[in-house]
Amino acid sequence: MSQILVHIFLLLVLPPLLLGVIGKTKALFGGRNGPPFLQPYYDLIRLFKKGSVFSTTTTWVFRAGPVVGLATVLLAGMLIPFGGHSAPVSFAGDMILFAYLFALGRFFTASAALDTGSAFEGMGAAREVTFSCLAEPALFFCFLVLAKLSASLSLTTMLDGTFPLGAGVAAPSLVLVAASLFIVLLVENSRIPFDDPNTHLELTMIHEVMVLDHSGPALGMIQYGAAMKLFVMGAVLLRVVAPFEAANVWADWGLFVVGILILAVVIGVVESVMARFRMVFVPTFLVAACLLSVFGVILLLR
Amino acid sequence: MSEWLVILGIACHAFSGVPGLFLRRDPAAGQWLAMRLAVLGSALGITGALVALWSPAQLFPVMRLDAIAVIFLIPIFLVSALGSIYGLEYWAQAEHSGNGRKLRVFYGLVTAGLAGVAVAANSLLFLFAWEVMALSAFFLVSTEDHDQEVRDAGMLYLVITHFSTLCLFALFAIWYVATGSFALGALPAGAVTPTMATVLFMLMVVAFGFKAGLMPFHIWLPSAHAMAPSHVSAMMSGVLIKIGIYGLVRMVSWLPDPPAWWGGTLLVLGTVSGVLGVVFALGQHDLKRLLAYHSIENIGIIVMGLGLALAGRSLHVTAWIVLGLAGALLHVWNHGLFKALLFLSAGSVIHSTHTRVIDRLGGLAAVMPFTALLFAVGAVAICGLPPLNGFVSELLIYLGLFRTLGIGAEPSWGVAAFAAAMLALIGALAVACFVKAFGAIFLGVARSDSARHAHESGRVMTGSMLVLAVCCFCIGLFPWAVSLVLELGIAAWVPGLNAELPALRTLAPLGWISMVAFTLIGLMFLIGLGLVRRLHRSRVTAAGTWDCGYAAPTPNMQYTASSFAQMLGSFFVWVLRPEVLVSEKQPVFPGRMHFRSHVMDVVLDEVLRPAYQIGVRISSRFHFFQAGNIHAYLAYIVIFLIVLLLWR
Amino acid sequence: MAWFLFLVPLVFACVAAATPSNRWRPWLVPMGGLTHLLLTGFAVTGQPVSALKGWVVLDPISTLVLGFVSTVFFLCSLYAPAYLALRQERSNRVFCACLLAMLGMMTLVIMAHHLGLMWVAIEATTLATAPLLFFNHSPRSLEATWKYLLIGSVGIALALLGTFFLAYSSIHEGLEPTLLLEDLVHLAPRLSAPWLHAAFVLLLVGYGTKMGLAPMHTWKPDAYGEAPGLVGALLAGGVTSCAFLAILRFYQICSNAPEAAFAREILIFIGLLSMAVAAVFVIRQRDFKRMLAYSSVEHMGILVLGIGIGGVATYGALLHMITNGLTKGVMFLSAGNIHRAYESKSTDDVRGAMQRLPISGPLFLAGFLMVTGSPPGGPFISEFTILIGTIHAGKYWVAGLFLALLAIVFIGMGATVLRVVQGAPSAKAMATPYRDRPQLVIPIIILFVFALALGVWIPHSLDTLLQQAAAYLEGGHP
Amino acid sequence: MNKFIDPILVLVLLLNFVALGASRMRTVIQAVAVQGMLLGVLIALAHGSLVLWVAMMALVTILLKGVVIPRMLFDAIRDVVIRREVEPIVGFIASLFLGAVGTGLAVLFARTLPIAHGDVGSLIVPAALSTVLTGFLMLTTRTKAITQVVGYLILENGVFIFGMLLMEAIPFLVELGVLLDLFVAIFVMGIIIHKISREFSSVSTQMLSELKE
Repeated sequence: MSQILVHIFLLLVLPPLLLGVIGKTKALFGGRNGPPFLQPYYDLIRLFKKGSVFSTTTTWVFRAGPVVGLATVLLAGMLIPFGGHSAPVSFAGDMILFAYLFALGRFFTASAALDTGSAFEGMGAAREVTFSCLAEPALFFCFLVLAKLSASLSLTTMLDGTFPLGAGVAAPSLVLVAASLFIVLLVENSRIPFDDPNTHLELTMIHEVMVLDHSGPALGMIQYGAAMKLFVMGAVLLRVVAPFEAANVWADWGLFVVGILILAVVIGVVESVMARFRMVFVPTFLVAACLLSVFGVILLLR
Repeated sequence: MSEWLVILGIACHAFSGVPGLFLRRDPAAGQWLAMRLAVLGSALGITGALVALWSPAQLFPVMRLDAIAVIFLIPIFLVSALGSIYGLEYWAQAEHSGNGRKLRVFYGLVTAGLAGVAVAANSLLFLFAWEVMALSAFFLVSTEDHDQEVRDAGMLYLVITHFSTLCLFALFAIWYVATGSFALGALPAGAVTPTMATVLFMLMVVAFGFKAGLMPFHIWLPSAHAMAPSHVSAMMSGVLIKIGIYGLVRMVSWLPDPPAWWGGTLLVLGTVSGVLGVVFALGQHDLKRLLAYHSIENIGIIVMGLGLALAGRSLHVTAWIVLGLAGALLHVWNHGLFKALLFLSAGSVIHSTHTRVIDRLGGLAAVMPFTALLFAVGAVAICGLPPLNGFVSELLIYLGLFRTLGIGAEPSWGVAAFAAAMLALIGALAVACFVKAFGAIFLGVARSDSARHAHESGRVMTGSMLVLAVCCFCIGLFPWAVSLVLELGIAAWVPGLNAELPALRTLAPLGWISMVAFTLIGLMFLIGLGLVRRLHRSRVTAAGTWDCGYAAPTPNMQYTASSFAQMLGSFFVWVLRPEVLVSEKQPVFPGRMHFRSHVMDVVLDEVLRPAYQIGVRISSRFHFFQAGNIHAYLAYIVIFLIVLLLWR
Repeated sequence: MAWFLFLVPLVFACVAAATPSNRWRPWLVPMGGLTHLLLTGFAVTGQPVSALKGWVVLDPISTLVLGFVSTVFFLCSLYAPAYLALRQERSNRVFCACLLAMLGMMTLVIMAHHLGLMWVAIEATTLATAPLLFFNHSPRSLEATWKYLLIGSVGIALALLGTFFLAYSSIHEGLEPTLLLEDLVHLAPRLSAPWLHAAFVLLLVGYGTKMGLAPMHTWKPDAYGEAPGLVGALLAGGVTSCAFLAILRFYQICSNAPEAAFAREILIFIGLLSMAVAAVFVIRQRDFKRMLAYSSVEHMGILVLGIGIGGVATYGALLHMITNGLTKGVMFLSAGNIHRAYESKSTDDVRGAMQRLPISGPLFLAGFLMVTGSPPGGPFISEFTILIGTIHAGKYWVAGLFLALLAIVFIGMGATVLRVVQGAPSAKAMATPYRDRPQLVIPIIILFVFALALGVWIPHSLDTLLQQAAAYLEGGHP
Repeated sequence: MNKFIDPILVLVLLLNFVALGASRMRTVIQAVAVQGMLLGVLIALAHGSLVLWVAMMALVTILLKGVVIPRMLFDAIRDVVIRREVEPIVGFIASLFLGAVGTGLAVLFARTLPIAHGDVGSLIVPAALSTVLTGFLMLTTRTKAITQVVGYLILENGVFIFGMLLMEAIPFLVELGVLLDLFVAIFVMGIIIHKISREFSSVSTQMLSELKE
């Protein structure tokens, strides 16, 4: 029970910190000392305090967007094992639910974008759903590999770091899967080199342009949800890359937190050393991610 | 008892339209009567079907009312009854005095035919019911036959359905020769050679594939669905094409020991038609054609499940049988529900705006909130998203496909695992497509006057839609409630190994699903509540949409459905092959520009029509044979005579 | 009794020829038809009929065909008075007389067991039908009649030669020369093979011409296209059945001889050929009456195909003769009404028949669906039976070809028929005086009901009769 | 078997060629008339003893084939004001050649058919077949309605010749042959020719090709 509470606590509290860490890393690379680690928390609080502006063209859909977005990510977070601890909710096929929850969130955030009737939001929504069409299969191929390796159909057991087939068989596929997952993670969370959460250059933006018209608490929810999505997917990637476990339960939690923060640093480094690709390359990379995971599957099926 | 109820129900439907023919004085009464009869018939039929589940009776040799039949009967009766209620307002006799009667007569008949097919245990009865269904559907499609487009759609449908009937002729003829009777039942092992069994299987795939709209046999489906009145489209898409699935499920189960590649074939066909169906849907500008292509996609998903189950039968993996078939059968229900819902809401839009062109709509959510909400429900459901019913059936199929990796002690059939990823692709594309449709139709600002002057439909229409929406929620929230019916169906599908069949709930987390669904809804409710209260406390101002500083936005500057799908379409340009017309470069001060793109149906417009033209040209080559010249005629006789004399 | 059967219609014919009133004369036709139907009823139910020392006998097949032809004739004759009332502008003396004479001659063909006598009777039907075709007295109908007569008489001549050959084949073996069916069937195994072979070919081509099998069918579209719908119905339903019966007689002889295999082979070939020719010409057919003619060619092909297959298919073919005849009646008569209403038979002018003719139009459409073998029509059952027979005989390619050709014909006919019945009729068409009248549609409805009923339920008596006929045909002995 | 039969048959065959080769319609008709009379004679000869009904039939045949029908044909030509030439689709030489080929084929085919030992050596079968073929040749290569009728007459003359084989056996059949003539006489000629001439003012059947696909 206590484990579950810890899980929920981390899920609710930790995500903005990741953004803080990423920001700090980029600042360091940029030679600035940058905003404090907790800056994202301040922003969120400020946003929740603010009043809000709603376009006259919008309907309930526009308001439903952030709500559904946040709810789905929260629930998805409950399906992922943090560190060595099994997820609070885990059953056969939960990885499918995991993917489909994000799809549900996408459905409503994109619809909300279209609700404003502005060309920019429409563009963003179009790009969002378009790229996810390529990200989804990649994700599922990764799941296939994990399922085959762990001979199980539930994320908790998939990610518990034990591979009946033996590490020798597992290693090559796992490398491919990790690479693929990393690309998917960057795209899905609109990070450089695929998207930039900080600029507002319409021509290249995906996620940010979608939420252009949201303001105040709604915008806060969206950013909080985005952070949480990054956190959750990061947790998955972490378990694939480094399924380490400490002897002690609480040390295990600490290990997990450290790991996720390191992942944030890595992301920050990637963002600092790479420039954003042109839009036309995004699909190419996603297809590459797909192919990586497909090879992962083929390696196992041969 | 149960059979009598079903027969009564069928009879009610069959005659529902007839009184209207004679009530020329008061046609509205005829419509009411038809509706009443239809509802009564459906009530009787569904009761009978449910009773049959608990007490399977076998009164008549020509009739089989087992679980599989029941599973298909229920949506047939439900959707048709709701459709006829909906028709009261949508196709009010007052507005359609010309074809209203005809429509109702054949509407009743098509329901009766469908139910008849579902219960037929005799090949002749099967064919009769089949053709009654097919022909009445033809008359329904060509309801407004003063319109050339409608006539073409009708003709195409008629030809295709006759093809499938002819395939059934061959199928049942071989069946008769093999078994020596018209009674339909499992073929005894050794009744047919393996080659002949394969022929039978192929005939089934073609005949029922045509009816079900499986790629590449789907060609009739889009135009027919688009041209028919919306409640008829709902009927056709919801249950009529499912009768093809019924035939496939039923007859495949009767073939002794299928080789594994049969299941593989079905899996491939299903995947192809799933992916291509949704891809073509992306390219459509016509709301109903878009929905029609989504039917093709969902049929594909169903067939994937069936293929998995069939492979399970050949490789003796009960888990695949259970998951695959349960997924397929449940998806039959689900698609029946949400596709009917979507077509009815589309009808509601068309009824108030008189256009099917997506790019001429927009902003309807403001004026038709109920329709918008119900369409959204349908859209979420058809994308297979939780917490609605579509998710459940797709999850079952996913689980089955994942298991083909060889989880645990089961044999591995890894190729099938790729289908899982394809299913994911289908899901993502469906989301894209329905965001496009929902957004372009209901959200943003109206793009045309017809959309600007739209109005919400009346209680009758929204009511019948609401019922379907509620059903979608029920299955999504309480999947374990239907698991028993599905298990009975599966048991009826493989009578041989009922003992070994694992229970569905041991393989699929039905309890978890409903728990998660409730949690999700609860979370949304709480967060929504939070947001609302926050907004109440804070200052909320209304303003125009921020257009990055652009001063005078107009509705035409919105992202249209076509532009929304443009990038995705460009990925699939190799199959969509859209024909694009752009007006040539403009001078320095550009005036009006024109751009239109149109997606054809590859199979129909680029394969079959040309083939037909070639056939016509060849046949006209032969016309010199009958050139009116009697000398030639006499010459044929003597030549033929000599040929025959020298024959042997 | 036998005498009455074919003399009574002739008597009626003479009366018709003698009657002065152009208005009342047509009523003689239904009267004649009814009398004949009643007589047939007696003959069929009563004790076995035989006359002219075995030249005229009522065996199972003749019973079947006679009952069928008599029924069809009666139903069509009900249509005649109303139709001729529409055509008061010209005298119908010859028309009525020839209708009745044709009935008498058909009866004779059906009952004749002496092949020479049968030949005479068939020639007589040719003579009797020629004026019917010429009823419209237009250049086009003249051309049609000319072609019908010349091609028909060539066929007749060949048939005579064939009959000679057959007779000689017995003489040549030094057997007692005879043309009596029974004797020939009994002698068949001992007849001289080459002569029998040649005889069968000649007779097939000869009577095939009359029956309208490809490639001897060339007169059919012209004749059916120009003749009144009534005549078309009688030709397609009655006369062709008689010619078919004639072919059956000789097939019956061959089937007991070593030539049987050859005969079957040729019958299957001609059957498929006829279907193919029909398929080729029915596509893009703009004249819906010619379309019906080609459909008739197709179904004649199906008949001989069924016979060639044998076994169950024989039963199916005999049944198909009936179901197809009835359905053709529906189609020709309703087509006649449509022709009257639009004063054109080209799909360029004819549209929206379902609106213009609320009864004939739907009947035409229904007839089309039935004749193309859609369940639950009569032709469906018969075609399905033939298909079963084909597969039972292991002739899978024939079965496949059969279905494929059915499909093509369906497309062709469907395009034409739908263009006729659907859409909105032109103002000109609405203006024409013709309207559906009870006398003009009730016979069609009756025919339709019969054809449909046969699809749903075959009466036991008919079934046994068909069984006997098939057995008689296959075995050669009643 | 009478020794005069074969010579007569040879004459008949020659007349076929006359009919094929003649360019003037009168000649063609006369040829057919003579052929018809010869057939009448044949009847008389074919039957061993000259009993009454044989004489009757011979007479009837000669009258019909030799007199009545040719007469009607001549009338037709006279009534209908048309050119008197045969208008062949295939030239005369060619049709003669085809006729020769046809006769050859007929003889060959007749070889394959066994002849009852009573009639061995008789020309009846080849003559009959070749005459039939000649008739067909006329039917398919001559444009005018009347020439086609002539062709048809020749064709059934061929059939008639074969009837000789059955004279004793089944005389009834030969009577049928005569009936066939009546049929032609009454219909093809009497009515049709006149109707055609009235409707089309020329008896060329090439006019009669309106009805086609």
